[in-house]
Amino acid sequence: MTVMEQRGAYRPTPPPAWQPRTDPAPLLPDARPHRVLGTEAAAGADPALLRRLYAELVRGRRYNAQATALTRQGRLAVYPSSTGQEACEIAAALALQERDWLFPSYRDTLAAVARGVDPVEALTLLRGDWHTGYDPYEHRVAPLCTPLATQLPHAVGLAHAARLKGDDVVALALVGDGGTSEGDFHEALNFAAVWQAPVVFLVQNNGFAISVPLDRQTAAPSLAHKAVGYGMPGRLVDGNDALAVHEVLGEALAHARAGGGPTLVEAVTYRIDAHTNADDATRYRDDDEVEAWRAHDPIALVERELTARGLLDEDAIRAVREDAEAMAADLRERMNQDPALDPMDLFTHVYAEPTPQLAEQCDQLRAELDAEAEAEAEGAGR
Amino acid sequence: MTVMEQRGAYRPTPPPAWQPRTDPAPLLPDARPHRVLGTEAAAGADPALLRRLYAELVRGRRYNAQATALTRQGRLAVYPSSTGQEACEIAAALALQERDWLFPSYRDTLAAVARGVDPVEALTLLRGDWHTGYDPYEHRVAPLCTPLATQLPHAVGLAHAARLKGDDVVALALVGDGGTSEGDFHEALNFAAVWQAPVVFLVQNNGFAISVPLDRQTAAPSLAHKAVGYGMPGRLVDGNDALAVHEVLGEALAHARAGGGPTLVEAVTYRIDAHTNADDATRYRDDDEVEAWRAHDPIALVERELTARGLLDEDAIRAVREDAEAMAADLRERMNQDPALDPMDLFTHVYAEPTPQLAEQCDQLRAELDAEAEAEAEGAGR
Amino acid sequence: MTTVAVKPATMAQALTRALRDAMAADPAVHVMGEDVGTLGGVFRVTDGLAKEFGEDRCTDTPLAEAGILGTAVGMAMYGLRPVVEMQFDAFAYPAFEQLVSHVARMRNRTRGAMPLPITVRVPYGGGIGGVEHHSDSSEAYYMATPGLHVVTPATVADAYGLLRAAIASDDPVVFLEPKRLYWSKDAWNPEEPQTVEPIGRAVVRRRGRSATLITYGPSVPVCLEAAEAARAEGWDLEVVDLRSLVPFDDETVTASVRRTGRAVVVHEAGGFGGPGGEIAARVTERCFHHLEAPVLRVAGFDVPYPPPMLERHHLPGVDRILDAVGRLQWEAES
Amino acid sequence: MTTVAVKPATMAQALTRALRDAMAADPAVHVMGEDVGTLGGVFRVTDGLAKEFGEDRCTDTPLAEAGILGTAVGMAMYGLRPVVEMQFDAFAYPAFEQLVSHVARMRNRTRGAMPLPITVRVPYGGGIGGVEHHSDSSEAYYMATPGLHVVTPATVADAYGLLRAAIASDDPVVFLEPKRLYWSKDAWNPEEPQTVEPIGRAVVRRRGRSATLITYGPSVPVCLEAAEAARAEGWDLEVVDLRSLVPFDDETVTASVRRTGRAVVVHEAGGFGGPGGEIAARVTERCFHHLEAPVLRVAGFDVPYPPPMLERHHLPGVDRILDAVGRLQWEAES
Ligand SMILES: Cc1ncc(C[n+]2csc(CCOP(=O)(O)OP(=O)(O)O)c2C)c(N)n1
Ligand SMILES: Cc1ncc(C[n+]2csc(CCOP(=O)(O)OP(=O)(O)O)c2C)c(N)n1
Ligand SMILES: [Mg+2]
Ligand SMILES: [Mg+2]
Repeated sequence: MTVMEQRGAYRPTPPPAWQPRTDPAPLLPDARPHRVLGTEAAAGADPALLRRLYAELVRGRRYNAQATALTRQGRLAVYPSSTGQEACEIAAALALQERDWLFPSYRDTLAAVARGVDPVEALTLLRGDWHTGYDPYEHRVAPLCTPLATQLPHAVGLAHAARLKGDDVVALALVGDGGTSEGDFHEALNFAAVWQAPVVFLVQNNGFAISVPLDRQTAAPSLAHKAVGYGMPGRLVDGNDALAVHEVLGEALAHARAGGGPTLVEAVTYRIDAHTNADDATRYRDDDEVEAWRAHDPIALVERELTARGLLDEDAIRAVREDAEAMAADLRERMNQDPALDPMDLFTHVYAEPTPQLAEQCDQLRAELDAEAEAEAEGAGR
Repeated sequence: MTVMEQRGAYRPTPPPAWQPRTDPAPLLPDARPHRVLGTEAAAGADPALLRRLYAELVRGRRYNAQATALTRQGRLAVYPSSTGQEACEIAAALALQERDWLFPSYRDTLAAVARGVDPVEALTLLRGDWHTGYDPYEHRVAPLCTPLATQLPHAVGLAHAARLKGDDVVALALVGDGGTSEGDFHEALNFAAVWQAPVVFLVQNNGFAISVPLDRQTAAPSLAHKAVGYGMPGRLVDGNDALAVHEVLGEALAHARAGGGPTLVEAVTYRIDAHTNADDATRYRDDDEVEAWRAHDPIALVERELTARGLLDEDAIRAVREDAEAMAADLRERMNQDPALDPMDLFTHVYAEPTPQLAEQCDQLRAELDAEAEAEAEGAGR
Repeated sequence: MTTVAVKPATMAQALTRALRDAMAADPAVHVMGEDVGTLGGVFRVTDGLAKEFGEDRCTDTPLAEAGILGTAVGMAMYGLRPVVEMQFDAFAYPAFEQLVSHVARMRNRTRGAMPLPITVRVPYGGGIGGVEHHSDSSEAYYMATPGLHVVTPATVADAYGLLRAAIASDDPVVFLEPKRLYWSKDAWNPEEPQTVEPIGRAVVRRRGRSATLITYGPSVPVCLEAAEAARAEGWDLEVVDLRSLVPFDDETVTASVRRTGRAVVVHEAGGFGGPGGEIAARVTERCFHHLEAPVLRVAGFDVPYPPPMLERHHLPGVDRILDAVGRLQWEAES
Repeated sequence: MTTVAVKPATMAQALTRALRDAMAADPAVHVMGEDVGTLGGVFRVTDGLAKEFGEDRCTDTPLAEAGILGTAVGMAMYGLRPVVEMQFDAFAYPAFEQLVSHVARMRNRTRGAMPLPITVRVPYGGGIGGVEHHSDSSEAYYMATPGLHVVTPATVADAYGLLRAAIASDDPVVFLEPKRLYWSKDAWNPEEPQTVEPIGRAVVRRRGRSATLITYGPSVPVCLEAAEAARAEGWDLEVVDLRSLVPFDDETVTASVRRTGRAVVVHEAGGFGGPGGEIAARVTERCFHHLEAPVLRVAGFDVPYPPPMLERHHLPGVDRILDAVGRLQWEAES
């Protein structure tokens, strides 16, 4: 039986005999975001996982701070910080198996790095020396995607292809609350559900699309409720609770892996920094709101849990911070070196073989560069 | 207070205090399509409405048959028949107030005609003498729309504009089951809900998009369930029950008129004819299925009700049929005349004023036509 | 020399055969689109493929062109070679962002790590009495998008050979199928081992000395007809079938125009901003001192594609081509 | 004669002023797009409009470009004059189907009954260090779409005058705003009654006798700079700013080239299939016997727009323009 046939057929029946194809009830998300940290359920959490989450969260925040600093030094063209959203970023990376695929949006550098992408290579796009700095196949991380929601159908297609080939691979695709308004979001979720593709969609609802708040983006009870319309389960989770996100994603990934099809997960979180370093958030939101969210800080939530359970002392905290500082120092140092640039790269990868037209243009640029170099050499010789 | 402000603000709150913005329960459709005909509820129906529906349904079916016949005579380029779906088409037209707007898809010639568009002018697109044969403002019927789902945002924009101007106008937009998969469907419904625009979406779920059955189109419990994800109510109705469709649309339109915002209505129906005259439906469906639906015929359902209530006798039936035949005869006769064609129309309406480039091309074609005419005259004179 | 039984076949049949052969040769080839499975496509080009290769290899997708191309991108990322059918030219527009921002750029974006061997089949052009949105010539959009190859056959043999090449290409190819040539027939032997035509080579369809008609796709037969008619006027026209708009075969085109000294570019797409501008400009750049007259263009008018009953006035026909040839300043000759 | 205090203003400020004046003059004018309200747009072009005219007149839409343009179509059907902002060039692609299949065609489709006076503002082009998808020059797509006007200012005064004209036009206008000129300044008096520039007229920005540089938008200042530099080589270059790509001002362009006998078309968009092909072809058609050399093109390379650190190698600069001028076969002169 082919993958497509497994879905079975449903034929339209005249209304007197009409039956809904699936019961919508199990697809509906809980009324409140799922939380673990700060609840009794946290007691069951694996200490190693908690510690790992903590260390990665701290590294992640440090990474955001360092990258933002690099924009001020002119070392990055722009940086969209995920400070406040680290729990989503880290849990997304950690919930995946090595053979799985991650499809990040432009805000998800942290998730890529936590999955193993070199911290400098992850910044190539934003530094501006190339569009993608890493080989997507090395860590199975698709290029950071700028056109909103367009990466979602890619994740569906890849997951579907893996399933057709019989590989045990799940794709996890990240998107923002604003991105859910795009047609590509709709089409991707629908294809995923119809194909029962092994893919999980994580919406980081951080309350804003640049300046536009959620109430100008959707009137839905929650973004997770969109799942019902595709016939897939929707889950709602506290996006600042790393343990809860990790748990919900883990369940969704396992469900997909077992052939259960896609899940839509909405993580309720908040962007503490401005949209990017170039944005002025005071134009559209109050400090009060930011402060309220700071009080629900993803790192503090884990730290509190670890401390309460006696799993974290001053020394351990210091070690984690030192590790993060070392990462930041390395990042700073390597980012302070000018990247190697070859203008001829403009032509190298447009096609497998340059067209005759590109070959001509290639010669033109090479001649220009030679002339420039000659002129410089002459100038220096004078 | 502006229309936009009426929506009120919803600010993101950290999860411990997080509240869903709306209760999803009232948005969910009933588990079974709403029916009136053949149930006790039908007894309350207005006899005049029932008779009107009946007469229009019979005319509609006759219209479909006549138009299909015209394709065989080479008088129409193509015709997508709505036979089997007449209840949706007619109820849609009758549920609207005169000041309202209808946004039909390419299959909805009947709805346009039932709303008052001249039966011949409604066929201009399919005859091929122009793209639209009627003035959309005359009966407030947008052009029959071919690119699927693209008419839905138009309906939203128009309804929104009317509301901004303070006009009591509702827009009703028609789309097929296949069309719900397009990104434009998603974006239109989302805009409508966020703006609380006075618009109603009617999905005629006829089981197929050309050859593709519903189970390859969606995995949703029903298409009406998609409403929840936009925060608007979803309604499910028996699309062959003209009274039920009329009632559900009437309620949705009234809701929109009262400022309650949009509704998504799914009408469960069936396309008895092939996709168009050019299609071969035996390639993808069995006769059994078609027969099952014929047994749930929209005209028969009304006729049975009328007859049972003693509202319809042989004479009345004959009168209705004669009226339909007269309409068909008139249509046949007028469609058998060659439409007046002016090749220069190619240039007349591209812009308010032709660009210099178009003016040149206009001269070129005129010269060609003159030369052609001269050559013909010469030929005739010889 | 053995005699081979050569039967006439239609372009649609040759395309079907190319798909079938490609699928048989490489399990990575997947066909997907609206109605391509059970129905075999509205033009029946995918007829029989779902039956022969299963629904997983020839898949009826949900009705959403951006979704079709977007999922094809993901499938290609995982090593498949998707062949996507867009049902009609104008219905490829919803997939425009995926095409321009991803399909055309992924290889370049990833420094060659992630090529996307996707073929996008687009039935295009008019002349079939199609109602609005069913007759667009959208090649100008694709030509202006670096990273894509743009290919269009004009003969039955090329339909086979070029589609095989497109599917075999590691680069994305927009494969434009002239709708009104689907039922054109040619002597073509589907039982012979088939030639895969290299992408990027124009062919001279007719040799001539007076002037060159540069054309492609649906306008090739029209130009050949015009060349025959031109004999009566004493013109011996050369006809070049470009076959590939990207890459462009400057060599063949330039050689022809240098020889004839005059050229007319002919296509159905609108003239302003259409392919002819690029072609005329590059021919002029390369052949300026060989030209006896400016390179002229015969194209569709700069209007939305007309309704069926008026399309004959829009489409470049033999007379319009001959008129243009007549304007190539022959007085210089005498 | 009274002296008017003329202060330097940026192009962005002039655009804001044009929107404000248009909204004040006509209650049918509505501004809509992503972040245009509270934030005033990512380039601050709509700054203050939501405050002054209310959220109903300047609206932050949901994040969906096809939805923005599609709802604008509906609003225009009901008599409004929507001015849509696309946040960046590449983010207009999701709206491509609405633009091509509806915005460009509704008037024609309905025999003039349903015109769509929509202005689509698209910040375009590179040179601002933008990461991928933030620097596309997509004008070739719009030029090849009959039914649209395509306009692009190069000066502060034109930014005002042309945007007012675009909004006042009963036809849809794609209004391309050169991003890297947003902060360019000009002596411009916003307190004076402002001129609305007619759409479709090119202007000669610099008179010259040796050759004509034909250009528009972001390349106008570059060409003026090149013309200055060319004096050292003994060339006196004329610079024509097209301002409107559709309709095209053949008159002004042809008159200039006939006078100078030589021309180079300069733009940032990729060369192959780009605007330059059309321009070179039509100039050649009209000026063939006045031309001393083929019309040459200086354009972006045929590659996806490069990353910030490499864009300077891609953008047509003074040297590349002078190189092209040098190839205009001056030996014929001597
Ligand atoms: C198709 C498209 N339209 C517009 C943009 C410009 N843009 C970049 S980020 C952004 C807001 C995204 O909001 P959201 O999806 O909530 O993600 P967040 O920034 O909050 O992570 C916009 C409009 C884009 N990148 N892609
Ligand atoms: C954007 C777009 N893609 C493809 C098509 C070609 N097409 C015309 S009708 C049709 C099927 C539509 O199915 P559905 O929406 O269920 O409407 P129905 O025909 O059943 O009324 C398709 C694919 C189209 N018209 N527009
Ligand atoms: Mg967000
Ligand atoms: Mg249908």
